[in-house]
Amino acid sequence: MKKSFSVSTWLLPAVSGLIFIGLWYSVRVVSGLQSWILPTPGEIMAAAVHEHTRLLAAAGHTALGALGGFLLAAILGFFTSLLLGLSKSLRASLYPWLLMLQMTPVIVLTPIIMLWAGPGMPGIITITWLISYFPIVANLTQGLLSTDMNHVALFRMCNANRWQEVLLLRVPAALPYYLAGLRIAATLAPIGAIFGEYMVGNASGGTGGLGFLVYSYNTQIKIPALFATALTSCLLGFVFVAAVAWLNWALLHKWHDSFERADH
Amino acid sequence: MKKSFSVSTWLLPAVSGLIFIGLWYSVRVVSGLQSWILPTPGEIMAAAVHEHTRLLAAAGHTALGALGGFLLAAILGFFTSLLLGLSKSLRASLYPWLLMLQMTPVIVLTPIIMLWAGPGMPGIITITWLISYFPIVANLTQGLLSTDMNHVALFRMCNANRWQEVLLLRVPAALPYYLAGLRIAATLAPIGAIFGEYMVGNASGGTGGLGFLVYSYNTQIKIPALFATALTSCLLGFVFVAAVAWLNWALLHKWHDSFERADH
Amino acid sequence: METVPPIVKFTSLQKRYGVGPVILDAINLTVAPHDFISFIGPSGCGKSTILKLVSGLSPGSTGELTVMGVKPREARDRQAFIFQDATLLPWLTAQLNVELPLRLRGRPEAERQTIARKMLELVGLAKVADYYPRQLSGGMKMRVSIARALTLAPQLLLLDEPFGALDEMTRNRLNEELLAVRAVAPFTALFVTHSVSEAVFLSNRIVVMAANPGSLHAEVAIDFPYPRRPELRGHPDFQAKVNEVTRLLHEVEIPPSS
Amino acid sequence: METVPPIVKFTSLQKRYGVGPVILDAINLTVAPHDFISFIGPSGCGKSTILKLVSGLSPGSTGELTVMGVKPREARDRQAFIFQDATLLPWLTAQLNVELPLRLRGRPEAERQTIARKMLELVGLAKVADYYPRQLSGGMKMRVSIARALTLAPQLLLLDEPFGALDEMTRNRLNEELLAVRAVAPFTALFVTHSVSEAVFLSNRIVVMAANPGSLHAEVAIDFPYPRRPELRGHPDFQAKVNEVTRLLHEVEIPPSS
Amino acid sequence: GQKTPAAAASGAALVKVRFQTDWFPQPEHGGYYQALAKGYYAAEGLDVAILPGGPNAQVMSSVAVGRADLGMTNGDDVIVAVARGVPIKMVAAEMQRDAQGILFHAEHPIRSLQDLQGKTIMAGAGSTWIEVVRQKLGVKFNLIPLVGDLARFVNNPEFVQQCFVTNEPYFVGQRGVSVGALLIANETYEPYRVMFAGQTFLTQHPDVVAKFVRASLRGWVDYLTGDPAPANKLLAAKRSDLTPEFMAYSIKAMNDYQLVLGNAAKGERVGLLTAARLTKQIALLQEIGVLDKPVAVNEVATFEFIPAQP
Ligand SMILES: Nc1ncnc2c1ncn2[C@@H]1O[C@H](COP(=O)(O)OP(=O)(O)OP(=O)(O)O)[C@@H](O)[C@H]1O
Ligand SMILES: Nc1ncnc2c1ncn2[C@@H]1O[C@H](COP(=O)(O)OP(=O)(O)OP(=O)(O)O)[C@@H](O)[C@H]1O
Ligand SMILES: [Mg+2]
Ligand SMILES: [Mg+2]
Repeated sequence: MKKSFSVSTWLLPAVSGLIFIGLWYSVRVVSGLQSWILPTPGEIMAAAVHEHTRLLAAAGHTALGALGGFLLAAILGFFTSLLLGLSKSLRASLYPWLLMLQMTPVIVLTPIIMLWAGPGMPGIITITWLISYFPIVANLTQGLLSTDMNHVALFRMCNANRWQEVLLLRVPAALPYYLAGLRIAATLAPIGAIFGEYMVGNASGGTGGLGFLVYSYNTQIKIPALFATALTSCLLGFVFVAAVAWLNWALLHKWHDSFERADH
Repeated sequence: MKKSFSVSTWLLPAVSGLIFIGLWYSVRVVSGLQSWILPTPGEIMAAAVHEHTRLLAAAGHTALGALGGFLLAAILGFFTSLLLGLSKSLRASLYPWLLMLQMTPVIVLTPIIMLWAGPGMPGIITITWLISYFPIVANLTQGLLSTDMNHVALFRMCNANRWQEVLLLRVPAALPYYLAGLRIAATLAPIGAIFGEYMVGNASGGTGGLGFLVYSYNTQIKIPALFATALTSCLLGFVFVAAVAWLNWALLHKWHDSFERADH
Repeated sequence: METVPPIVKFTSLQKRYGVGPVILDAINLTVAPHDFISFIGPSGCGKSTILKLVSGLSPGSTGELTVMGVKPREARDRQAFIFQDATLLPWLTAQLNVELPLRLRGRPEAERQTIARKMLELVGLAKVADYYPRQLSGGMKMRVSIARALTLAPQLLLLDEPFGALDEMTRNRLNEELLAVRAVAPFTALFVTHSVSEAVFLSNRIVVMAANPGSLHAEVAIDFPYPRRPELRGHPDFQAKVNEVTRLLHEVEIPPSS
Repeated sequence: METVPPIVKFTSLQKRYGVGPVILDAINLTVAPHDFISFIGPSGCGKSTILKLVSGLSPGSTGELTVMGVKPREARDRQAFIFQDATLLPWLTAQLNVELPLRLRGRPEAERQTIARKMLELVGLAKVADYYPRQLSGGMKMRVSIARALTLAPQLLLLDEPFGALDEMTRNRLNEELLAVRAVAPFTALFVTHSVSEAVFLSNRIVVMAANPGSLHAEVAIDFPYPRRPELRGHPDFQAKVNEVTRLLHEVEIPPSS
Repeated sequence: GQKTPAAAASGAALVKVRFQTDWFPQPEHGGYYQALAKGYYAAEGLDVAILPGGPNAQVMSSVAVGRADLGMTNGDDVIVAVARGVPIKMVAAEMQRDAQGILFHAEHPIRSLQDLQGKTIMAGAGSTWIEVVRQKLGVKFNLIPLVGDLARFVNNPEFVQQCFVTNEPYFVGQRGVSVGALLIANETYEPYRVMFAGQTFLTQHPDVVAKFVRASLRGWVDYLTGDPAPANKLLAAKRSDLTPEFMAYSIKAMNDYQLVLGNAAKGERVGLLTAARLTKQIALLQEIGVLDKPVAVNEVATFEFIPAQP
C-alpha cells in the first residue's frame, strides 16, 4: 500500500502465488479430488485458453454492467452519505430505510427491478448498484462522523455553513474511509453484475455475460472452464481494485499517514 | 449516532417511516401495480401474521447461520487484518489471494464447500462467512494503515515490537474502521445466510430457513408472504446492526471524535 | 467607557464540562472596544476555556456572557480564533490553509491568494507556501495558523498561546507585527500567554487568573501608549510592570498539590 | 573526555528530507556522558530534526552519526523522547498513557501503576489521572507526556520544547524537578528550547543554531555546578550567561526574509 | 404492450409480437424457432420476437405487465398465478406433460416416485410436485435447494436431483456416468407446459393470438418430425454452447416421452388443452394447499385457439 509501484508489489504476490499454486496441486494429489470438483491451475489455464473468445466477449459484457453499477454506487453512495453526514435528524430518519434496502434479499426486489429498470443491462446495473452501494455509504458516513473535533471548531469559528463543513472539511477528512468503501465495492461489482445477469439479464438475451457462462459451464459440467470463468471475473475485479488503489494513491499520498512521508 | 439512545433515534425514523409507508401506498395507487408485484404494507403485515409460525421457525434457523458466519467473519477478519497490517510483505503476498477469494462467485465454490464443510449449517455458515468477511478485512486493514505517524514514532521510541505496535496502537486507532466493517458485515450476514440456505441448505419438511421460504413463496407467487419473509430478514439484520451500534458506542464514546464531548 | 457598549461581558459566569467539577467560577469581566487583554495563570486554570466560551464553541453553565451585545455564537462572523494547537488541515498546503477562512466566506480566488501570500510573508513563511503541514516544523505550523486568523481582519481576535512555540526573536517580531496589524485594522484582543513580558508589551490590561476553580485573581492596567516601539522592552517602567505581574502570579501559583 | 566513549557523535552530517533542500549541513558534535546540551535557534532551523536523527526516527543523508557507539536505531532501548506535540493516545487515560512505555517493556502491572502515579505527581497531575486526553488542557497534556518519558529512566533523554506550553512557575518547578530526577538517575539530555534562561539553568552546554541551512553556530559552556538551586537564577553570573547566549542568538537571527 | 400490434394489423406491415420464453434458448423452444426460421409466423402476418429467459425469468409477470405479449411456462404455475390475480390466461398447450424429471445414477435407479422415500433430493423449493409427492403419495424425503451445478451429482452415486429429461441426462452421460431419468408427470399429477397471453392482449387481439398459436404449433410439428436444422441454426447462433449432439438428444427425448406431440392413444395431440384435465389439476392444487381459493377453468384458460382435430 505504501510505496505504490515498488518491486514488492509484484514480486511478493508472484512468490506467494507460486506457493499457493503448489499447495493447490498438493491438495489435489493428497485429497484425491478429481478435476470436476477442483481442477488444477494447469487445467484451468488450458480451459481459459481454449475458451478465450467466449470468455473475453462475456467479460466485456459483464464489465459494462459492473462498471455501470459501481459508478452508480460510488456517486449515489457519496451523495447519500453527504445527506447522512449533514444532519443528525436526516441520519436518524434515512439510515434505517437504507439498511432495509440493503438487507432485503435481491430476489424479492427482482420483479420490481424488472418492472422499473427494465431487464437486461438496466436491471443488471441496478442489481450491481444495490449490492455495492451500502458498503460505500456505511464507510463514508462513519468517516464523515469521525472528523477531528478541533477542525470542526475551526470551521465553526470561520462561520462555515453546514455544507462547507461537509464539503471542505468532513469529506476530505473522510476520504480514506470512502476509498476503503470503494475498494469493497470494487470487489463486489463484478460478482454483483454476474448475479444480476443471473437474475434479470436473461429476459432480454442474457447469453452475453460471465453469469451465463457460469450457468452454461455448470450444467455442462465443464468445471475447469467454470473456474476459468471465475478467474476472468477475478481479473475483472482486479482492474476495478487497481483503479481504486490508484485513486487512493492519487488522493492521499501527499498528506495522509497511510503513506509514509518522504523520509521521516 | 452521537447520543446513542435519545428520543430522535426512535421518533424520527418512526415519522420518516410513516412518510415512507404513505409513499408506498401512493405508488401502488398511482402506478396501478398489483399485489403480486408490490404488495401494500398492510398486505405484507397480514401475510406476516398469517405465516408467523413458519416465519419464526425459519428466522431462528437463519439467525443461527447468520450469527455463525458473522462471528467467524468478525474473528477471522480481525486476525487476517492483523497479519496484513503487520508487514508490508505479508500484505503484498496475501492481499491478492484474499481479493480472489472474495471475487470468486460463490456458485463456483459451492461444490467444494459442500465437500469440505458439508451441507446444511456448516455450509451455510461458510457461505455467510465468505460474504461478510472481506468488508471487515478491507476496512480494518485500511484502518491499521491509517495510524497517526506521530503515534507510530512514539511506539518506535519505546522500542515496541511489531506486535505491540499493532495490538496496542494500530488496533485501537483502527477501531472505528473495524466497526464500520462490522456494520457492513452485520447487514450482509442475514442475506448471506439466506443465500447460503439456497445454495447448500438442507431442509426436511420444507422448513429450512428464510432462504427456503423465499424460494418457496416465490415459486408459489405468494408475493405478500415473500415480502413478509424479506421483512423478517430485515428485522434479523437490525438485531445484528443494533449489536454493532452498541459495541461502537461502548468502545468509542469515551474518546472518539465521532461522539461529541460532554460539552465542548 | 460608560457610553460604548462592551465587546465582551461576563456576568457571574460559571463553567463545568458536563457534570464535571467547576472549572471557572464567578467570572465578571467587561471588555471594552480595542482592549487588548492578556490572560495569564497556571496551567489548567481555564484560560483556553475562557476563549472557548467567548467564541461560543463551549457553552457557559450558569451566569451570563454576551459578545458584542449578542450570544457568543451569533457574533462569530466578527471573531477569529488562534487555537492552542495549530489545527491545520493536513490535505491543504500552507497557502491553502491560510486561504481557508476567506474561501469559507466566498471571497474571489485572486483576492484570497493575494491576502494569504501577504500574511505568509508577515509570518516569514512565503518560501514554504506550497508545503503540506507534515513538512513544517512546530513553530512554522503555529505561524501558518496565525497567518490564517489574520486574513479575516476580525473585530475580536482570540489568541491561545500563539507564540509559545517560537524562538524569542521571531516571537518579538511577531508581537510587533501584531500591533502593527492592529494599528491599521483595529481589533479587540483576548490573548492567552505564559510570557509576562509579552503580555506587558502587547496589552492594555492583564488579567491574572487563579486555579481550582479558575477565577480572575487580579487585573493590572498597562497604560503605555500605542504604538509601542521595541525599545519599550528596555524601559524601567516596563520592567516594573513585568515585576508587578510576576508578583501577582506568584500569589496564585501554589505549587500544584496532588 | 578522551577516554570515555561519546554518547552521541555527529560527523559531517547532512540531512535532507527526500529530495528537498538541505535542512542540516556539516553538523559535527560530540556529546559526552551526562552532558545536558540545549539547542536554541530560530523556528524551522532544524532542532527537532537533530533529535529525530539521534532517535533514529529519521535517517541522515550523508556523514555519520552514532549513538552510544552504535546506529541510532539500535540505541533506542536506552533513549526516551519527549515530542514537540504531546502525542498522547486518545483512548487511554492520563494514567495509562504514562504507563504505556513500561507496558511496552513488559513490566508488571503493580510496578507500572506505582511508577506512573509517582510521575504524575511529579508533574502535578495526580488528580486527573483518570481523565482522557481530550479532557486535559494543552499544558496538562504536555506534562503527561513528560511524565511518560521519565518513567523509563533512560540513559539518553531527548526533549523537544517540553515546557513551551507551561506557565513560568510550573516551568521553573519542572526544570528543578528534571534536575532532581537527573541527580538520582543520571541521564544525558539533548534539550530543545526557546527560553534562554531555561537553557542556562539546565545545561552544561548550549548550542546556538543558525538556519538556512541549519548548522551549529556557536557553543557556550555553562559551568555552574550541579545540583543547581533555584537561587542560581538570581545570580549575576547566570544573567551574564543569559546575555551571552542572547547575543549569539541575535547574530543568527536575521529577520526571516520571504 | 397495448400499443404494439393494433395499428399494423390492417396494413401490409407485419404485426409485431413479443414472445417470452422461460429459459436460455434451447431445443425445448425449438418449435417457435422453427416457425420463425421457416417463415410460418411471417406467413400469418406476424413479426415475432422470441425473448430469451433464464433462471428467474419472471415470464408471467413480464407478460402480465405487458413487457411481452405472450409467454410459455409450466401449466400449474399459470393456474396459481391466475388464482393470485395475475392477469394472464393459457391459450394452448406447448407440451402435453411437463418435462421435469428425477435424475439418478443407473446403479441406484428410481423407478417410481415412491422410491424417493427417505432420500435426499436436490430440487426447487416450493415446486408443486414436491407437495404432491409428499401429501398425495405420502413419500418423505429430505430437500436441498436446486442450484445450477451437476458436479455434486456426478460425484455422488446416490445423489438424486430434479432435472429436465430433455437436458441434464445428456451432460451427465457425456461425463461417462450412466444415468436414468424418471418423468415426474404421472396419473395423479400431470401438468401441461403452456403458451399463455396477457388478459389485455387477449381481449384486444384475439386474432393475433390465434395466428401465433397456429404458426407455433406448425413449427413444433415440423421441428420434431421434419428437419430441425433451421431452428437449430438459429439456436446455435444465439448460444455458442449448444452442440448438434445435444440438440439431437433433446429432440429425441421430447419424442420418446411424447411430450409435445402427445400420446395419440390417450387422445392427446399437439397444442391440446382439456377442461377436464385442468379441472382435475385445479382440484389437486387446492387439495395440497398450494391454492388457497378455487379458481374456475375458464379463468385459467381459453380453448378457442386450440386447433380442431386434424
Ligand atoms: N517531514 C518533512 N518533510 C520535509 N521537510 C521537513 C519535514 N520535517 C521538517 N521539515 C523541514 O525541515 C526544517 C526544520 O524542521 P524542524 O522541525 O527540525 O525545525 P525546528 O528547528 O524544530 O523548528 P521549530 O522551533 O519551529 O519547531 C523546516 O524547514 C521544515 O520545513
Ligand atoms: N472537554 C473537556 N472536558 C472536561 N474537562 C475539560 C475539558 N477541557 C478542559 N477541561 C478541564 O478544564 C480545565 C481548564 O482547561 P483549559 O484548557 O481551559 O486550561 P488552560 O488554562 O488553557 O491551561 P493550559 O495553560 O495548560 O493550556 C482543566 O482542568 C481541564 O482538565
Ligand atoms: Mg490552554
Ligand atoms: Mg521543532
